[in-house]
Amino acid sequence: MVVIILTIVLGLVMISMAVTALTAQRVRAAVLASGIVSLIASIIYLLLAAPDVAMTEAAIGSGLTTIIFFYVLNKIRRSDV
Amino acid sequence: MEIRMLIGSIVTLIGAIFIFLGALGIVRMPDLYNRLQSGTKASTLGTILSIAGIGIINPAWAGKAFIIISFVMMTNPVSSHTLARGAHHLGIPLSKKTVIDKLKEAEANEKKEEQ
Amino acid sequence: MYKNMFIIVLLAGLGILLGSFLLTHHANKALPELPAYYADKTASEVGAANVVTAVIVTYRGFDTLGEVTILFVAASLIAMFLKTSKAPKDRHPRPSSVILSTAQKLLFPLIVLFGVYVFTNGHLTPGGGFQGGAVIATGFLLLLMANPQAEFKHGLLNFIESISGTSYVIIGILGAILGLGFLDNRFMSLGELGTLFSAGAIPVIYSLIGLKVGAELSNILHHLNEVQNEA
Amino acid sequence: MVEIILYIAGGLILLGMLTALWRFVEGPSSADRIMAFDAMTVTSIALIALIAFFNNRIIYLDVALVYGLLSFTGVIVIARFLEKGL
Repeated sequence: MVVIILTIVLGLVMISMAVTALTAQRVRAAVLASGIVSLIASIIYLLLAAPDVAMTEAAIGSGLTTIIFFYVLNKIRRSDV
Repeated sequence: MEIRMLIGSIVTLIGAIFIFLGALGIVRMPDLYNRLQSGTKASTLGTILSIAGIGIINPAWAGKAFIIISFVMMTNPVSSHTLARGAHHLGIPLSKKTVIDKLKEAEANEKKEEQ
Repeated sequence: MYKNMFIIVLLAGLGILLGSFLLTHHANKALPELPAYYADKTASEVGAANVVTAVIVTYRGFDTLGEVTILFVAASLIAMFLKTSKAPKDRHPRPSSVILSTAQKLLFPLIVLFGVYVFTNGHLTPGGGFQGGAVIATGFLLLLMANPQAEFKHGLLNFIESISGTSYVIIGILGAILGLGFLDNRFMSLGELGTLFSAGAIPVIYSLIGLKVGAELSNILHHLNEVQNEA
Repeated sequence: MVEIILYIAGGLILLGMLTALWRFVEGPSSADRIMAFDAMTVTSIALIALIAFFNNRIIYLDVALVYGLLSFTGVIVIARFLEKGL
């Protein structure tokens, strides 16, 4: 029961963050929102008893992807970044 | 046995309360630098206490819990320091009640010495 | 108008389909045939305590070879595209603070050590080559943060990458010659289940993958760092 | 008794994450959003430790270890991006 409630709350947060990432005005906010989607996805993977996938999501989705996005944003430096 | 588990769970509860208060500070504080203060200090202490409580409940996990605690203690202050410095350089205003700004003075001094 | 109606009808149909599926769905506790085989036979056949690792490295080893190849192609393409652009060399990024450079000196060995732990213990704990490689690359990223004009030894990184990639394929062929098939891990002794030196060639393969992925990602980060312009 | 206390702790931690999320949505500047992201990551370490306790699996703590060691590099990169030091 507790697991179901936790999963529903985290899933709602995840969906709202995904919508934020799609509709955000600035690119930085969108990238950060997708980072939060990754963070919560890794917690949900852990709740579903898949620690290997959770670790991959933590190391690559939440860490390296956000970092590489910001490197590229620094390279372009448009006005709406 | 029972006493040890009770102590561990109470330590975890205190940590959770610290985390919640830190999150409340993130919402309530007036400007970015105060928010960073509560968001980093209280969250770090809360996480440390929570994991220490888990380690007390389960003594076989104490080693790994200690490693996590030391990592969090080493990494989290560095990131918040860098963020505060970057925000100051970006020119995010301080709250009106702030009376002293040492970083601004130091940067002004450096500029004067260069000239 | 018709388009919106179409979308609403489509969504309603999808909702009814999924809802009927959810209402009539009963969780099946028994494992299907293939996962049951993996869960029963992994410990005796492959000798790895972590079933996921056994599936990734041994049962579906060819798939992992393909993933490594994809990463290699991506790294090569990034290097090719970023090398051709003549980036201004005299950029002046803001120097980092004393706290950050001190923390980098303290934390860089720890992060690399943790990455090595992740990929050498891949057959016992969650984790493995890709995760360990990403952790090591994050350590190199910290080095670049503390000193944006740091220079890696490209030759050394390329050497590590190519040597580990080649040895990975050689170990796979050794498995085909000495064992039962390509990437078979049983030509080395299986050892005792749950210890570090067990599961045949799995720790060796995962270490090679970890070194290769770490070197590739570090190379990508360094190339990205080189072409940053001054804002 | 112990489990009830830990359930309350988990609820408080989840509430803390949601409160930090409010600052992420509201945040006037990017630095506020990054700070909320950092606070959520650190909070999730405690949540992962609680999940590991309730499932009684020590190997789940490895994921918390990855977050503890790696979450700060993302924040450092974004901070250096803000101060134009990348």
